[in-house]
Amino acid sequence: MGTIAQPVDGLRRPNIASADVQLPAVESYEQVDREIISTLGFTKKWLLGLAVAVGAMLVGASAWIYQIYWGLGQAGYEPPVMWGVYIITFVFWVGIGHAGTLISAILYLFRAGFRTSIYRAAEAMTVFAVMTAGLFPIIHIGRPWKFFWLIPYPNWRLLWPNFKSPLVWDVFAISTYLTISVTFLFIGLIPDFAVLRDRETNPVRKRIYGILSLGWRNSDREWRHFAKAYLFLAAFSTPLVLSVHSVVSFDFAMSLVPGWHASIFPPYFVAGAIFSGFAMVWTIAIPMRKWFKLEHYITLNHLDATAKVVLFTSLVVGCAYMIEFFIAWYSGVRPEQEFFWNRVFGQWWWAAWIMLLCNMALPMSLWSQKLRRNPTWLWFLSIFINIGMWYERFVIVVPSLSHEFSPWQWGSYTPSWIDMSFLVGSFGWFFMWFLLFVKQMPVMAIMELKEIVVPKRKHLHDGGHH
Amino acid sequence: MQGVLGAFHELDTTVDAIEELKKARLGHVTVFSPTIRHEIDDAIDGPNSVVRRFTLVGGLLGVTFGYWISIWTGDYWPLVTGGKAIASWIPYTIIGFEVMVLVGCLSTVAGMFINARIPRLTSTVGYDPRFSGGHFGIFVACGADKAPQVEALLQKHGAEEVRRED
Amino acid sequence: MSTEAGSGVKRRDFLKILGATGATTAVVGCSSEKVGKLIPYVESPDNTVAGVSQFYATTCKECATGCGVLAEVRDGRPIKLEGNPEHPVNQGAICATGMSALQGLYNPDRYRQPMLREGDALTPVTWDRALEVLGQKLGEVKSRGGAAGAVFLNAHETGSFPGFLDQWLAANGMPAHLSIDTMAPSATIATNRAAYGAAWPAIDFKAASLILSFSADFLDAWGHRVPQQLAWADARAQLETAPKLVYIGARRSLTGLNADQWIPAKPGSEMAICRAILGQATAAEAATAADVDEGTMTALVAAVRGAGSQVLALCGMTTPDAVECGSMIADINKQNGSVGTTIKPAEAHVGYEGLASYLDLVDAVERMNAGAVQVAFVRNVNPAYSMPAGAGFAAAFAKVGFKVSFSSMPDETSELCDLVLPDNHWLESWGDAVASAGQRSFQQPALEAVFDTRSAADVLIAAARADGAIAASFPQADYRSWMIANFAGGASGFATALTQATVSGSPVAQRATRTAAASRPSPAPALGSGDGNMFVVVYPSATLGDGAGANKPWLQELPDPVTKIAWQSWVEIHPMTAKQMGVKEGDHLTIRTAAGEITAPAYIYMGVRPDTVAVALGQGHTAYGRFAQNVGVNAYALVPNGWDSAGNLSLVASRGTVTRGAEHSQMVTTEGSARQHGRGIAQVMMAAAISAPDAEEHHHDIPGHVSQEFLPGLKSPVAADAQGEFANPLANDKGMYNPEHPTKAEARRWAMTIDLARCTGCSACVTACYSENNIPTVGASYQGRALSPVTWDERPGANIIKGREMAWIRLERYYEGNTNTENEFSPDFEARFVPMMCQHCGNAPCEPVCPVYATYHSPDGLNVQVYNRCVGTRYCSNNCPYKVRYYNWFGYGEPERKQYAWPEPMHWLLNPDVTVRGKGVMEKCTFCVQRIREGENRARSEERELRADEFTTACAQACPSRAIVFGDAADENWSVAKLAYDRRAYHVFEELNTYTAVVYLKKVNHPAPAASATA
Amino acid sequence: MTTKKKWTVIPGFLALAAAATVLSAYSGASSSQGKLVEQPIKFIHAPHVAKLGMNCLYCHSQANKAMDPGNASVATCMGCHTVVKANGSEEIKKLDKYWADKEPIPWNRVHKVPDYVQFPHMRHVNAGVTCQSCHGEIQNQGSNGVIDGYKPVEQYASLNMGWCINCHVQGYKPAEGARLAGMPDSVVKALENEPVKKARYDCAVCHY
Repeated sequence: MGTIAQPVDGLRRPNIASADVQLPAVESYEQVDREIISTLGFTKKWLLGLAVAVGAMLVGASAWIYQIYWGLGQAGYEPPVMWGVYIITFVFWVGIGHAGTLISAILYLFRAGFRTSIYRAAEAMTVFAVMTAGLFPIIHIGRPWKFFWLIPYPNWRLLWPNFKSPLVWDVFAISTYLTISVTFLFIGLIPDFAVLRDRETNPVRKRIYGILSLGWRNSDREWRHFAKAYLFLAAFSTPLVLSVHSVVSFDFAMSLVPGWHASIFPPYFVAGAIFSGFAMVWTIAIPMRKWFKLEHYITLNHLDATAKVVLFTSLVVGCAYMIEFFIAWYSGVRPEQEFFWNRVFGQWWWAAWIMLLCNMALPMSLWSQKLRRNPTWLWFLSIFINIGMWYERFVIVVPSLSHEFSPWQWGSYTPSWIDMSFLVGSFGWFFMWFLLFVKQMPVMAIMELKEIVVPKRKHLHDGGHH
Repeated sequence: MQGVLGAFHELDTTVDAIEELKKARLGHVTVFSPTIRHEIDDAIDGPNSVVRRFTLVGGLLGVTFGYWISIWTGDYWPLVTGGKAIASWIPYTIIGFEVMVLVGCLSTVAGMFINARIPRLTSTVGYDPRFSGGHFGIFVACGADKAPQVEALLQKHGAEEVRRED
Repeated sequence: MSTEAGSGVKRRDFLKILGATGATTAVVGCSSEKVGKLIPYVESPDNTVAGVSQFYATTCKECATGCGVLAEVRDGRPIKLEGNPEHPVNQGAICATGMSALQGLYNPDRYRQPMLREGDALTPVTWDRALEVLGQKLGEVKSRGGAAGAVFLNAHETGSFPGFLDQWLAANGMPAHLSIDTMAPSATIATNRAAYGAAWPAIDFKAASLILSFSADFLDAWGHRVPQQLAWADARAQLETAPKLVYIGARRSLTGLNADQWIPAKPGSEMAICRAILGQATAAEAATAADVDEGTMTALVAAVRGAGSQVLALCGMTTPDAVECGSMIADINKQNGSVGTTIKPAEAHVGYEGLASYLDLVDAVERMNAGAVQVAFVRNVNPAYSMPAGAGFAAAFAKVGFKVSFSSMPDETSELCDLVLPDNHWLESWGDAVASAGQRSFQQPALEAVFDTRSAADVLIAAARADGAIAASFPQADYRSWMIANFAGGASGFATALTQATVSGSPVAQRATRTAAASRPSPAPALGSGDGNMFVVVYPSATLGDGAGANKPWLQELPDPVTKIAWQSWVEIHPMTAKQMGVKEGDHLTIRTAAGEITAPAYIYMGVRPDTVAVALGQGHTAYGRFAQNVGVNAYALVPNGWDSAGNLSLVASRGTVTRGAEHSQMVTTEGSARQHGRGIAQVMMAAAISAPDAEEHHHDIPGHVSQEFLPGLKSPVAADAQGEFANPLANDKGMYNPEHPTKAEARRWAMTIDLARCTGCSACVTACYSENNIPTVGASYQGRALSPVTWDERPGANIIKGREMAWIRLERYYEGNTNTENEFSPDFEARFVPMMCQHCGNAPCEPVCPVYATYHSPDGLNVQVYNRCVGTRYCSNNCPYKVRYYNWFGYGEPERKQYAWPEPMHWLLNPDVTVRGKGVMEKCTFCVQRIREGENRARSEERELRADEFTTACAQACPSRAIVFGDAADENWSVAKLAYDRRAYHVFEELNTYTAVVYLKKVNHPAPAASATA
Repeated sequence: MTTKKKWTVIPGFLALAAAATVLSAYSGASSSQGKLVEQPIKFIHAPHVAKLGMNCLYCHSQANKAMDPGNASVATCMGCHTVVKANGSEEIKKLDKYWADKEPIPWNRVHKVPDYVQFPHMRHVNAGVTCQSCHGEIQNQGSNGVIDGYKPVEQYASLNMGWCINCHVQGYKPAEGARLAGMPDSVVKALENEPVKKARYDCAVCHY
């Protein structure tokens, strides 16, 4: 490795294996330091973006205060649709939160070269997405001030949560996932904090980076344990990523609601999560590589490789949709059949077709290498996929509940302005954290970039043996 | 800690210096590098990390705790829900798994911290900010008696700078 | 008296909540750390145990039936009304209207003190001042010689008060009062008098084999609902030998939906049908006149002839020819020889004796209009609302010199009065009632007056005693003393009589004989004439009556048994007609008749003729308190000022034009899909199959594994199974789930059976549940949600539009048959009613999904909901196949919230034994666990085991069909234990393996009695 | 070396945080156990119960037949205090005044369970649970008189759910109850072999 020098740009190229994606335009360790550190530092545009994000977040925050005062009736719930936008948005953000750890852990284990440039941003995205998602179960419950009852802790009531409930599994899965994602992100950041500490001139910032770097000094001993710990974290995170969205899918699959009660849900949800997570990575990374002038770090080869993942997961998700329909027909269970008919051709056809279009049809464009290497198209596609995946959760949650066993209780659902405030607020909250992140911490793993940059050698012929 | 520090800019010269220093047995060698390089690992040929044991113990503790807390609390105040068993081990596997991952990961991190001796709160001896940038460093812990020998060796291999630390 | 204890509680309230408990009905989640007060009595009243209910026997005055009720009184205030099981009329049953009387009692909009008109407004005055004004004005009237022209409109009632009132009026030189009951089926009464010699002969459904109902809605609002329903249900429970019902009318009412056959005769064509049955015309002529199938008509004639003396023909029409038609219907009974068999004039109900006719009222209005009336009194009658506009009541009333109202609610009529002397509610008053001759039941106050009101009788006595000229005629100080003085047994006998449901005797004062208004032709055009292409059927609502119920949120919230609409007016229109007009459900329709017009949203109903629209009375109040005002439209506007030959108002009297308006309203309905989609929720079997045991094997057509075994279903759910296979092997101690546990809870399995052959869909159980379990009503206009940061949804029923009704038990009404209603009119469809509440599943899907054990299975078989543990994830509701869990979207139970359901003093009816739920928690049917605990506590205190059928749930207790039976299915001594194994028994969604504790008994269907041979 | 020692602080912090959580969770922070409530009349139980031997049910007459124990009406007090004036005690004069005014005495509540808890006194009393098991040695309350060292009725138990449940699950020990009630040692001894009385710990026994 290290000798494959692919040109940086150009539209039509021979297909590059994902593992071989390289950074030919990055030549020295110093260049990495310089270029990544130069992305830090405030700009007016950034401040403006932050202000918009904080504003949106405040919309959500005030909606929450309002809702807590009046009760959940202010949201659009319409029994029997007892779960609505909050759960949809929860699953949406948890899904987004899957790309980061997938990239940093699973692709690490698979030695996928294209991961290096994007994994830090994706990991941060994961943390913030899970932080966003984690709010929604609390927002969604009727008495949010009693949320801690779901956590097992010794108490004077002698009461414990019900470990048979998928919601308690959720608590465990989401809190574990958040903890591990934060840990993973932080561990990866330690050597980079050391870099920042050593390059920083402002004494206050230097001090802060110093504390954050935990006294890291790049010694061989540190690297040895670091590498091992990182490997095991990756090894643990791999099943964790798969389990988290499986557990989220259990919220649905464990119930007997037609449209929810399906054994395909765990793989279906995991694939959907990766699909939506990669889309969100595009949404973030494509503008970022442009604005931060990092096109030679996130090359078209990188985008091409991620597009292949998106294409694959889109096929998985599409296959899952088809299997759901097939099983409903094949099962011969009338409530199931009537429900799926209603979902696709009845009351909810518009939502179902938005989902099918965005998640199944549009990503098929990625069979074309031209489009895979077109950042503009990928960015627009990512928006469609985000919308499509939100609607996928809508289609799972709402139509199923509205058309259950008891025909007398069939209903409908329209979100209210409060629901929408929370949706807006969630994006505000997410981007607020992300924007704060990109200006304080390196958006790419400096230390890992250096791993693929060819180091300086005195005797050039001597390189590349390992 | 006394010793001699050498800063290198090239990987191959660093590796050569490490290999020779190890042979010379002039004192404990600490290598600083901006990133993980297998060449350096091979040259140092250090012991395998014990972090894996932390991981194993943490994971086992976690899975045990996960099963235990769910079974014990169910049994402590048995309330039947949905006609299901009080100790339903199948769903409790999820709890067991999640807690295994949680405790396993955290103990892995703890293992890394303990073994890598971080966090360090005091300033470091024998470290130079360049080592997080583009330079490799070699610090040899040795008394003043051996220092000139080390300095010579480092300079021979093309160190950009060699200095003594007290 | 404490200085702080008040916190806004007035002294009057304060005294009522004496006793040591304090108010025990605060809200979940508000654990008050404040120091509360603990206030004992100054002197303990006899027999009162604080926190324990006492039951006072009294008599319901909500309608003329005179059911005996027990007022459950806790710490001085009634909290529930129950039927008196010992009363011969209702035998413990009670209807929704009766139970809702409490909301009339505690209505926040009642007059709180006397009011006197000053300028345009009524202003509060003291009783002294009010009586002074009354005395002065009466003196003036009498001195001017106006007494003879006085008009007193009193709500119709039985018992002694009407006679007492006439005595008072006579003493003042005034004519006898007019006894008004706008809900009484006056035409029927008139024909009954003429044909049988009694206003309301007893109806024996059991003796009948074929019932013909000519719009006689004996299960809705026609006649004496509760005793009729009891008798009907008992008759139908005979299954194979049950009477078959043929309903003849343009609109299929609740009674019609309970019929075995509907013959949708054109309004006004009933006489033609009667003629055919009586042999005066051919079936073909009748079929043409009525616009029905000839074969059906032929079969009907044959069926009636074949049934002989077991025919029961009932007339309930309100058409202009109702009296003539009624007499022909009576002729059917006579010709068949069924008088004395199915119609028993000898056992007449006397509730309708003494009624004034509509024409009497019209005469009074005309006299007012002519300026001949110097003083008028109204008491609980509301002609300003409940008379057709053509009668011109309001304008005429304005010409009366001095108008006095004794009404307790600020209704449309009392708002026009000069002096309001608010009467006590009947629960605050002394009185009596006579349902059948010789049986007198007493009415006694169950609490001190809530507000500063006085019993009208007491006020009349006080007014008389203040007038020197007549004081001597009223030696007693108040009405109670007057009653005792006139009671044969004296004071001690009276005290004993109060504890009994009925005593033999008759009213102590008789009505004065009054000359009825002279018969004269009706000014209204004949039915079927006039322009307009549609018949307009106006009918009294089964829940709100003709408007008197509209101020009670329980009745407003109770979905109409047929249309399932609440808090709204609607126009019933046939799907075919709707399709032709391009009308969708909720589109506004304007109905215009010669009398006036209304606009209301369309409800598409296959139970009306395509040439007919139907509108219910009851809504459209412009006064009458916050719950009644601005809800719907008043259908009296469509009714012409016309009468039949006996002088009774004809509600079904006009044709009209129906046009589609531009607007659209969402229907306030609790109905999702009216079709079962083959899911076996409401199951039936044919009557013939009952005695042919093998015929009905394929009772399920639902896919999936079906178990017919009830035994495991009822007995398995908890300990043994749950602790079995995967249980912790070390857990030998199953705790309270162990049958050996000292509490023996595991030995019980609370269960319920619901006999669909008995259930008529009347919905009394729903209101009983609201009353017993502190269920909030959510449909009032102030209870909506915010549509934006500044605007609120103020439509009545806005929450119900959002599906947020809270009824723990609901009546699902499914239709069978007739799927092509948009393109053809067929009367052959069936309605099935299913009361649906928490099924208390043994393997409840709701339980394992709750993260905090807020719902779980108790050892005695209850699916428990613990409100104070609930965090409100609503997962349980998602996972409930029956959808019987209800969520507190707002703080309906929190007094400081806008959406509070019990504005002061309505909160006095809260049951202290049941926690009021705060916002954000789930709630559902508990099988009245508070009654179970109360029974257990009582048994324990008396050191005995529970006796079989010792207590029951509120729904079962109220049910006038006796369809619901509750008890311990694990103990064979309880009735439910036998019924659960009836061969008609089934579980809803059995294929989901939920092992429900509610067992339904299949409805029994009969072939159409007059099935067309050609069909 | 200082470097090494300093980072040992972190596990210490973690341990402290954990301990604080556990302690606060168990402390019953929301309980008002030990609360002393002043009353409009400084009523003292000791002379009535410990000295005169009046039965609790004399005043709390419903305790064995209703959910609510009841409290003496003013008339009940006056049954004795028309005669018993205790040297013109100020407190009895207050009582006289209430009686003369026909006003109830607005006692301040000491023991209160939340409104969503249904607590049937009679079940407990009839099962033989002594009053003192929950109310402490109420018979000796105010044994120091009303002037110096007056102690009003105290909330004896935490009334936390765990406190209730402990007895329902582990069972009520008759000997322990008798000891608290101040019964003679012989009685307590005799009860020691009695089996504990367990009750249901089904949520719906108290919460509905």
